[in-house]
Order: sequence, then C-alpha cells, then structure tokens
Amino acid sequence: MMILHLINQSPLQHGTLDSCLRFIEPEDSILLIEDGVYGASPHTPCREALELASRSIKLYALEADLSARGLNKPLLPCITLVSYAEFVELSASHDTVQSWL
Amino acid sequence: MMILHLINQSPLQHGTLDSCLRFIEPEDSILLIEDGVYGASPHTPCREALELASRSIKLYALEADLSARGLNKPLLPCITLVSYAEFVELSASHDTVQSWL
Amino acid sequence: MSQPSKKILVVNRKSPYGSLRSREAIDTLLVASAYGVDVSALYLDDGVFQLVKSQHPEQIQSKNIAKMVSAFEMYDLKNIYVDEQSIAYRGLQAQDFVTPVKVLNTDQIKSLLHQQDQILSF
Amino acid sequence: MSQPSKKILVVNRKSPYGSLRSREAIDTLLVASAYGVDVSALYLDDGVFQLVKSQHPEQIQSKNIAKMVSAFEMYDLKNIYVDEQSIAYRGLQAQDFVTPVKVLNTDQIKSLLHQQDQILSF
Amino acid sequence: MKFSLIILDGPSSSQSSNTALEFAKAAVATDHELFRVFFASDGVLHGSTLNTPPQDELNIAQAWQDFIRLHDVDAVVCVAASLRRGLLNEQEAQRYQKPADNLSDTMELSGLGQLIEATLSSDRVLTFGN
Amino acid sequence: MKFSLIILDGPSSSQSSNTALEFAKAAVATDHELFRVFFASDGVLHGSTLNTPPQDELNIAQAWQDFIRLHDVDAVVCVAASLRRGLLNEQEAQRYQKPADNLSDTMELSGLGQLIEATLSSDRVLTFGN
Repeated sequence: MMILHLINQSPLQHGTLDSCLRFIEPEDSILLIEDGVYGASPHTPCREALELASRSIKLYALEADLSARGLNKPLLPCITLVSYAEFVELSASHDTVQSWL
Repeated sequence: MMILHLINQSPLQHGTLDSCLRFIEPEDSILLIEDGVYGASPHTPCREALELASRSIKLYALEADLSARGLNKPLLPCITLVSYAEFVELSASHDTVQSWL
Repeated sequence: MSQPSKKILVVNRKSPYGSLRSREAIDTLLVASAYGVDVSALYLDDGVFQLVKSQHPEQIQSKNIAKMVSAFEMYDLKNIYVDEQSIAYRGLQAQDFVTPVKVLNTDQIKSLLHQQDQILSF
Repeated sequence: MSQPSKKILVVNRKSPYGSLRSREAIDTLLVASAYGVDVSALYLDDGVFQLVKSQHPEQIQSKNIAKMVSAFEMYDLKNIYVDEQSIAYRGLQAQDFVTPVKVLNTDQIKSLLHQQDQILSF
Repeated sequence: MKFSLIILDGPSSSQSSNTALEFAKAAVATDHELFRVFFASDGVLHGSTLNTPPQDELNIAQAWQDFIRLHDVDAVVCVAASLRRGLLNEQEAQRYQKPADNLSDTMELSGLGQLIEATLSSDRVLTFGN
Repeated sequence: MKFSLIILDGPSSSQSSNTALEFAKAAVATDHELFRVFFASDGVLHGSTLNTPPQDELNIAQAWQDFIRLHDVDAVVCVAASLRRGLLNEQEAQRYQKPADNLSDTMELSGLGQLIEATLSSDRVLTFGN
C-alpha cells in the first residue's frame, strides 16, 4: 500500500514533517502544500532530511502555493512541482492519502 | 521595562518557546498557559533551556491548565504555579505583556 | 451499513484541550465502532497526552477528554496504538493511560499505516 | 486621538498565506499609522516570509500580502524590523524584501521589545 | 475514481478549504467523482449564507456553495459541530428557539455516520485542515 | 489598573477565549478595570446569538455575552472581520441584503481604530489566540 503524505505546515516552525519522515516506506510520496512548501527551499534545516528521503520516495510540492509565497527561485532539485490536477492524480495513484495535521 | 511573556503552544511541537527564550532580559517573566504548560514537565527537551532561563528570570505556569492536562505530578522545580488572579497580578506588575502567538 | 469491510485508522497528533479536534476524533471513533467498522486509532506526538490519567479540566470549563477515552473499552474499541518514541520523549509509560494501549515502535507504526484503506486525521 | 503618546509594537511570527493573521497585522499597522501612533513592526520566524518579493497568490485566490506590505512606505511606516537570525535561517537577505527593513540582531531586538509600551501579536 | 473530502477549518482561518476547493474542481474536471464533501469542526462555517467579504476578495463559503450547486455534490455539514458554532437551518433554529437561521440549502445537516459512510464508500478520502 | 483584551480565536477552535474570560473575571474581581474587549479575526464569532452547544457543555460565546452584560463591559467586534465571517447586526444585514442577523446586542461593530484607542488608553493589553 503506497501512501501519499500531505504536509501543510511550515517545517520551519512545526515538527510535522519530521514526524512524517519517520514513517515513510519506499513507494510512498510526500506532497508539500500550503505552508508546507517552505520545505522546498534549499535554505532550510530540513534540506538534508528531505534529500535523504528522496533516495527512496518521491517528493512533490504544489506549484500554486510556491508561487503564492514567492518561492519560485531555485528549489531543492529532488522536489517535483505539481498542479492541482496532478495533486488529484497523485491521490488516485497512491492507495491512501494521509494528511499530517 | 519588564515583559511578561505568554506561551500558549506546546514547546514539544512548536518553536514558540525557543523563539521567546532568545529575547528575554533579567526581570522578565514567562508564564506558560494552555498547551504551553507542557513545558513544565521535567521530561521534555526544553528542560535545560528553561532551567538556564530560570537563573535570570521567573517562570510561571497556570495551575488550571496543568490540572486539566493531568500534569500535577513532579514539575520542573524552577516553575511557580499561579491562579487566574495571580495571572492578572503578574500582568499588572510587569510593564508589558507579550503573547507569543 | 453494507459496504465492503475497510480498515480505517484515525490519527491523532494534537493535545487534548488546545482545540476541539481531540473530541472530534473521539466522536468519529465511537461512531465508527458503533457501525461495526474495522477502525483503529493511532496517537502520535502531543496526541498521546489525550490518553493520560488524572485530567481535571473543570477549571478550564471543558469536558474531560480522559473520561471520553476511557469509554473506548465499553465501545469495543481495542486497537488503540501509541508511538513508543512519542511517549518516551514525554516521560510517559503505558500505565499512565486511561485505556489499554498497544505501544508500537517506528517499524510497527510504518506497517500499521501501510495496512489501512483510509487514514483520517483530526 | 488625544491620548498620551505610547510606543506600540506589532509582532508577526506567521507566514503570509497560511492564515489571515498577516492581513490583520497589516491592517492594524496601517490604521495605527493613519492615527499618528508611534507604531513599529517586528517580523520574526516565518513572519519574515510576509515581506518577500515576487509573491503571486492569484492561483490560491488570495490578496497579495507583499503588495499590502509595499504600501508601508506610503503610509509613513518606517520602523519595520526583521530578525537577522530568522532571515539567515531561511536564506533571505534584506534586498529580498518589498519594503525597506531594518535588520536587527538578537540584542537589538531585546532592547526594541523592552522599549515598548504595548506589544500586539497576530 | 470516487473521492470524498473532509473540511476541518473555517473559511477565514486557514488556506486549507481553498486548497480543498481547487482539488475538488480539478477532480471533477478530470472525470473523477466526488462522492461527498463532509464539513466538520470549524469547516461547518462554510455553510453560512451571511458571509460578506469585501467585493474584491474571494467569498470562499459562497464559492463552495456555488460549486456544490453547479455539480450537484453531496455536501454534508456535521450537525453537532454546526449547532456548537451557530450554523442552523430553519428546522434547528425553530427547535432551539433561535431568532434566525443561516445555513445554505446546498448543504445537509447530518451526523458523523455520513463521514464514516463516505470513508467506506469512497476510493480515497482526503482531509483538509491545519 | 486598566486592562484591554484582544480575542483572536473562535469559540470552538481553541481554548484561548476561555482563558481570556477567566482572566477578565479575575481582573474585575480584583478591582481592576476592563477598558475594552476587542474581538478580532475569528474571535468575532463570540458575538453570535445562534451557538447551541449541548446542554452539558459551556457555551463560551454566551458566557462572554453574559459577562459583558453583567459588568457593562465595552465590547467591540471588528466590523471587517465580522462581515467576512457572516456575523451581522440588523443594520449590516439590511445593507448587504442578507436574510438574517446574528450579532449579540452586547457587542458593537466597529473598526480597528477602537483597537488602537484601547491600546493607547489602557495600562496593559493582552492578546489571546493561537
């Protein structure tokens, strides 16, 4: 069973992404949305953990949320940008979707 | 000018208390309320930072919030429990009150 | 309900009194159980504080979350899981909780999450 | 208003679009300034993201926070402070911001906070 | 594929219900089915007919109601959460002798059983909130 | 001493307005003065007359309204925040042609100027929220 993990809180102020990263399995994916997209910046302390995770799983970030926040500059290369339509397709292509509230 | 700093988020999941601790001055006080009172437990990673802070400032926690959460067991000895009435008096005896939202 | 049986997990990461989410998760668990659904609960991070004994929220004018949790047994809610690391980090042990819980390590939680048909969060 | 002059500081620790708090802080600053109050703003932690250039929130159906911030100069809001450590931690520099800011180190922020008559947070 | 969505945050307190609406629009545009949208917790406030934001600002509650009407979506508002938060239809307003009602007729008041049913009947359930 | 309080969170989304109310009660009980309570952001939802929680549960919006009436507290609800969140008095409901109004008469709709004035006129201002 592949899980799509949704992270919508800033990894800079909340422990949510760290918790999620403890429980990922190969074939899972993480999608950063809303304030979660701050994790896609190469200048944050979660960079190493995300780069490590990207060896076994896929990492995505919602493009609309990145643009909104002015984060269109260089992002972590291990992160793929997606549209809302691709968000829907990711939800369909994984077996379950877990929101890390 | 003495500041009463209010912390109402759990120091275990949020960076709020850490931010506050950067800016305290001698004669300031910190009052833990709501989920902030989890910081009064001796079993948390903020213990050291609070014990260090307690050398220069006073640390308080709202008793009603501790009781609600079942945290009446041994607490950090550097923390003084206060009632709502004492919360009012602390607000009056400091020059300003800063809520760390 | 005559739907095919599905495994549902309710994940709790929030403290008991900071918001109403703890109660909404509990209500959902009780309703799911009453409907005979194969439902489990996982308490992670500050969520484990929902389960601790000796909660006395009278002074903050709130209903007692621990009391609501202690009804789990009566409702035949047996699959209550807590994260070993979250409770150790908070100085808690299994006997500090108001209901029997199964303490899981990281690998066990990984496999619990990956066995579910749906995961709900509050 | 004929009240005695007081120094008011509005502290921002929240990101621009996760909630409406950023807008409420901005509205408060603009009103305070219009009333001739001695008001300053301090951006800490994720709050510094409110000030960055190139925000394009059209796709998320929100008003542009950076555009609102860039009105500060017109409203004579000059005391806009940012925390050096918060911006360094996020890979930001003073020229990434839409309005002129004063970058303060920890000691300078300590004394800024301790000079205020009232501190508002959103 | 059948999706259900759970909306937990209020219309003016977080971005999450807007994300959920964009998700819902993209889902129906790509020929997926929305089995149900369940508004719980502060999410029930999306059912209000009284929200009046400035003209140049999105009325997200209204946007949800319009979307639900346009696509004939099964939209349920958790009744316990609604009563707590002052969201009433005509019947509940009468029952509790309240002076007004404010729930959109695009949404139905019902219990958590509808959430459980949606979870069992849908291929995927997504929770939006903070 | 003159206190003013700012309430930012809604009645059912956080504990903070209950903390504020207990603070307010303790303040008046110890002969301090409440200059003003300003409800901003989701805090404006405390002005609703329609909240109907279960009998055995605190109605915190009603509790605030009762406290304000009992002690004749100057209570202001931010008008922009209220309109956005569907909290209307009769006048605003008419102006925007909305079918109902739901704001308690214990509170006055007004602008952020009242918040600034409270900040200047009070010895201490406390913000409650998350």
